[in-house]
Amino acid sequence: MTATNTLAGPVNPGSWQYRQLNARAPGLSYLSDALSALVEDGHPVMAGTADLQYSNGLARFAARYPDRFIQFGISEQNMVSAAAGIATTGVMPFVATFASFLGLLCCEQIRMDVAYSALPVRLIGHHAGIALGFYGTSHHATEDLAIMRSIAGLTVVNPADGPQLAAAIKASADHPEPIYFRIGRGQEPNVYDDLPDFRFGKAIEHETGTDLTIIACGTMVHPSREAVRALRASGLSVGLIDMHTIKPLDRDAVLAAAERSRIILTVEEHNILGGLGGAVAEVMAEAGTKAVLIRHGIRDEYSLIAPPTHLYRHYQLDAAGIETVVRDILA
Amino acid sequence: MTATNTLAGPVNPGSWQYRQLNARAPGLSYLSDALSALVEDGHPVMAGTADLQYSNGLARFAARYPDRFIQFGISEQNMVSAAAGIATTGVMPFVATFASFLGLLCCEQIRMDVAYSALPVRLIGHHAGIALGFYGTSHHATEDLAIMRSIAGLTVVNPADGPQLAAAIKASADHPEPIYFRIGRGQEPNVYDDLPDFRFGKAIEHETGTDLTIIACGTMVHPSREAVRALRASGLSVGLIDMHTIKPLDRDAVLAAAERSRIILTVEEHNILGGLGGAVAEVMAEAGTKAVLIRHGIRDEYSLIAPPTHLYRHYQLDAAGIETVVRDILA
Amino acid sequence: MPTTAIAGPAPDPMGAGRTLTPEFLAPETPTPETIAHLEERARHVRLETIRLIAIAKVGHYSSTFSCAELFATLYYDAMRLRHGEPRWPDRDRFLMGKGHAAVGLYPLLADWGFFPKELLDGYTRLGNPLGDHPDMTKVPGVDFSSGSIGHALSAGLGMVMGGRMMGRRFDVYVMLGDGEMQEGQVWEAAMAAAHQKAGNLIAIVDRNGYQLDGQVDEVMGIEPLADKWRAFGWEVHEVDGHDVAALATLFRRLKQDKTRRKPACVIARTLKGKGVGYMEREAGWHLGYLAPEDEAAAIAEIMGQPAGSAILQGDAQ
Amino acid sequence: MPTTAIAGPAPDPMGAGRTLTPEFLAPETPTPETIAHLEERARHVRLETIRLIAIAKVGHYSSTFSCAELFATLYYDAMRLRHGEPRWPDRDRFLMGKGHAAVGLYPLLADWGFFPKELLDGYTRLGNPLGDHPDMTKVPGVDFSSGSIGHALSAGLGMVMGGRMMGRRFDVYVMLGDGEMQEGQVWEAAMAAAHQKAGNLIAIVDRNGYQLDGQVDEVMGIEPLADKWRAFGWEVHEVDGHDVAALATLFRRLKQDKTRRKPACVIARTLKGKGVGYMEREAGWHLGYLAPEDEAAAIAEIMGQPAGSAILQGDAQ
Ligand SMILES: Cc1ncc(C[n+]2csc(CCOP(=O)(O)OP(=O)(O)O)c2C)c(N)n1
Ligand SMILES: Cc1ncc(C[n+]2csc(CCOP(=O)(O)OP(=O)(O)O)c2C)c(N)n1
Ligand SMILES: [Mg+2]
Ligand SMILES: [Mg+2]
Repeated sequence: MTATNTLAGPVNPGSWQYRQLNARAPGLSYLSDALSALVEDGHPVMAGTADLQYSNGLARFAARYPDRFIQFGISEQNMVSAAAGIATTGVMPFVATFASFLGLLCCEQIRMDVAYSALPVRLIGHHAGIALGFYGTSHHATEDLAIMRSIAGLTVVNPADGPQLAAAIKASADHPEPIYFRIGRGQEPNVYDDLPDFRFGKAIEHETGTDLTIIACGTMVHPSREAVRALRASGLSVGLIDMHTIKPLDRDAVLAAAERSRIILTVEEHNILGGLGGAVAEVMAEAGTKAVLIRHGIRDEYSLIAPPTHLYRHYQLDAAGIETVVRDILA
Repeated sequence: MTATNTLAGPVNPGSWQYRQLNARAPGLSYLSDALSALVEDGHPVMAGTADLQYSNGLARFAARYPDRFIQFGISEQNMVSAAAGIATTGVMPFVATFASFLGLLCCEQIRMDVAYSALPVRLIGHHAGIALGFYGTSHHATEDLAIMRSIAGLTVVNPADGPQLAAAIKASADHPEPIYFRIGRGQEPNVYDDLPDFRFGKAIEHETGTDLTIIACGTMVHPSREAVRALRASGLSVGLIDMHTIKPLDRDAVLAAAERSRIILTVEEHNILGGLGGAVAEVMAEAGTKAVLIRHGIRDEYSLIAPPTHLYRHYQLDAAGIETVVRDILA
Repeated sequence: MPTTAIAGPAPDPMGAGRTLTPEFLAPETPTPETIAHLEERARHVRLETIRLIAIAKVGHYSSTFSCAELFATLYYDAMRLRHGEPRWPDRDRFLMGKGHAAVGLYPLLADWGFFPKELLDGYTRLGNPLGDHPDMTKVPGVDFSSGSIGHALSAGLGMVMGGRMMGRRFDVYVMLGDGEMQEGQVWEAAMAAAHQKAGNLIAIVDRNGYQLDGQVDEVMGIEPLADKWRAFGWEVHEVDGHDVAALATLFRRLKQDKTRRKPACVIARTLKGKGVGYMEREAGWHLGYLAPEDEAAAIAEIMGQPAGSAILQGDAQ
Repeated sequence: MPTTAIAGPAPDPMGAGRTLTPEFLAPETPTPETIAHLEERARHVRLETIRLIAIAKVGHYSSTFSCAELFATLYYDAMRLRHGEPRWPDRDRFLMGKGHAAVGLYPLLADWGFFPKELLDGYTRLGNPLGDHPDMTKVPGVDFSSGSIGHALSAGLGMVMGGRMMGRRFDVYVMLGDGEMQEGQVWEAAMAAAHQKAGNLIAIVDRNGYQLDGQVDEVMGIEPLADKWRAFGWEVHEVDGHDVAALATLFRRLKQDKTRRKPACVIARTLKGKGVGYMEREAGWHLGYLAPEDEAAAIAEIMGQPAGSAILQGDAQ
């Protein structure tokens, strides 16, 4: 192709624009591919987004199944209520937008039209936590777990990676309740291989330990696993649980860990109030466990802005940070 | 006045209509009167509501200070964001609507425009909990404490009655943070006399006990007090704390109670997940208290419909119900 | 269905100088028998509303009275329904943005055999499914739950989209309050419905002029309302919302027009409290309670009798 | 301020056959010097945008380019501001619904002495106050925080209401994206502003035709946009958003008209990506990153030079 002056675009491999996001965030493919697999299995799936099809990778699904894709434009609340209406007709709608807008802006629509109405809508809140770095607080979601957890009749899932998201989506075909999926930005390293075992409400124990057990969810499972490896290598008895389902919480897993370990450390990309830490606290306080709880995450503040990896380092939410937090606790 | 046929209205004293609500819910006067007192003290107060001036009694304030009142119509989100804009000009805005719409529908506007923007907006969520009885779930708010508590930089207050609300509003004049006030329907019996002592974040201890301490908030303080009286009269050592400020939570009060009592029972007109019970659980689990926690409230479900008093009875959220809950625990 | 032509413009009972457009005088007009039946059903809505609110001891009288003819025309003329089959997949759907008028809908759903009529007698009592706002998980025949004003048009649009994907053709009627026009989500849904060419979506605005705190124009003006809907890509029809003949004619035409690619908005001019004189004149009756004697007078007025002496005992409030 | 009459309709650089209405040719037109200055400032916005995004390694090029002339005209001609006094109570306010274009605003705020220019060099770095979206608690001169599309018009209306109560008269300018028109809260605020007769509220729609996922008309059509605003009670002006003379004239007239009781909406026809050819033609540049060589070519094009050879090295994407 001969490039003319006005039509020419950038040519350097380092340059990129929005529609090329998928190439830069390979984790974005899991959502579309998992939905496509449901379609292939004969499920009446429909997907929708609110002007973010490249951010969440649904463009890939839309290209494949244009008749099963609805573009809602920048009207998230309309999208959620419409998804509920769609669900009344026997269709299984999946709607996705940034977790800040889904989990906060649409909170009342989720309660009224989805959860209270008991309709099997699947909500995908992506770029949760502080994954949007210097986009700032409007695009951060460090409250969504607390909010979604307070809504009766809603399953709340925070997969650790793309393969687990895919497994959860597959499992959702038989799940009667509406579901809030909280996911990252598609650039997280994988914890699991393709389509790992997944059961709603059944935590995954990676390691057991007597000194301390980390209970982590979502994007924090991978760095926690790295940290646990290093800690164990240096002789500390540290366990790790992937608490992918925040609600219903796997009480037994929490109590078993609290029986075994002196300390439970929750690690979440979320406010330490009301989210995973809050859910675990409720179980522990009611059971009167001997173990004490320490909550690690965003300490009830608005995150600074910076590129995501800088923020993870700053808030000790990367492997090194989590390792330091544990060492300081056990020191 | 001679009544003609077409102009005549009902004449029987039992008949009433919406504009006469204030007469039926005398507690509705506290809000308007407290705001009027602030105006008289020279504070640049402005009040607004979203088509509910008779439900929250602000009609009374509006009649007195029409230039300080804004009617937003049925657009709660616009109201909250506009209140934030108003606050940037040095005015102290109070905006009120049903807690279900304020705490849920406006949750993202509260985070973005009020809390993150650190503007001294005062939000009044009234008819919280299940106070709207057979209006049903759309008008119930059993999630708002959990939601508001997850938002950084927001003070969350749940006064026990009108006098305490008035005291909190008075105290708010010097409070730098935005505040979410969660109140009832104006028909609750008073716990306190006029303008009781009030300090944000400082719980009020009514009774101390070794068997069990009730930590209650909002509308649950009154029936809890009745229950505690009956329980103490029958020889049980039961304490009572009015935890009017849900955030920042009075940790010291929780820990002192947990030191003293075997059991802490939280009582709230709210989901037992994430609200007062959740906040107390976080403190107890992290401190590793010997006391165990039991949470009483709405058990993560959508309330039945019925007149409010019937619901309070059904969910054991009246004095008799709370007393039974405690007796069952201590049996 | 046999049709009868109406001779000329129907008189406007609201006396506001409006006349019905020719659209409402088209061939597909209802018979006098149908008209009488619909009027009787509207009266039934009002009477049942009074009866049920007496059980609850508080309720939305005037909001329900303003849409009684709309309920009657939709449920006994316009909508495709099957007796006793509330979940028939091809049924027309009905959603209420103004869910607080559900008390007037329940009797019709019972009439359609969607649930036993006896349930009505326990309206709002503990354990009964019938509340002030409709709950689709509890009440057969309620197509969508509501109570939070502003969601219904979105949900209705969703039904259109879902039906489209499932290859079903049904019409979706969404009744909205005029105060509801102030909720932004309504306009999100309106824009999206036009964009999606949801020709089988019909919004009905109960333009009764009042909301909770008073006159809509004073609380938060919404005019020019027809221009708003048109600018959002809708076909707009204005009609006298208490004239069952005009309503039936309009809804029949809308149903027959299968070529319409725009969603249709029906602005129904109504009186809030229609049928009980003092309610038509006092905004407060949005919510309230009538003691038995006042109730009797209201019933008498609705039954077409001059209002009784009870009303004349004392001063008007 | 000296005025110069423009001889005839300014040519429409967008070539869409639009001509400026007589309003824009009124006496209060800017001098050629002013025009040149504003154009230079718009170029400055574009160049700084490129420089700052290079620090962040990702950013909103084309969203900022479409409103560069709007930024320049507002901050160097229309708005009443005081150098070094970001919190002057009588200043005009500026809010961004499209907060993602803040990268183009920061250089102007620095220029006004609201914060040290050096802060720009740390754009988006840990500890720096300047992020992709503006934060009023961190950045002096930012009148309101944003990032969640749809809130700004409400907040701007609040400022009008607060100013009214405090007895201050200032104008409030709110810049909105055209995709933003899809957010319902915008229409809540629009309705309320007309109801409140907020004559000193000016909404500016950057009608660049694109949003994140593509063309606005395809994603979720918003036309007829002027009709929408008019039906919501606003005075509407349409203008070429890259013609600083037209913009300055319009904003001057709006400021001088103290009798206006309606809020005013300026629909600014713009090109998304204006100034860099391929960005004007490829929606993807809403968000992206230019490697240094491509950056150099873009800068050259903005500076008025024909795009350099770097662009011709390979195939267009
Ligand atoms: C989101 C929301 N805000 C407030 C209310 C409280 N509310 C119930 S009815 C009503 C007024 C409705 O007026 P309109 O839409 O005109 O309905 P009408 O009863 O006049 O038909 C309000 C504000 C509500 N139900 N939902
Ligand atoms: C409430 C909300 N939803 C989604 C987004 C993500 N988002 C950022 S920019 C954008 C597109 C904006 O398009 P437009 O309003 O036309 O602005 P432009 O950049 O074209 O000027 C979207 C959807 C957001 N910031 N806020
Ligand atoms: Mg009305
Ligand atoms: Mg745009």
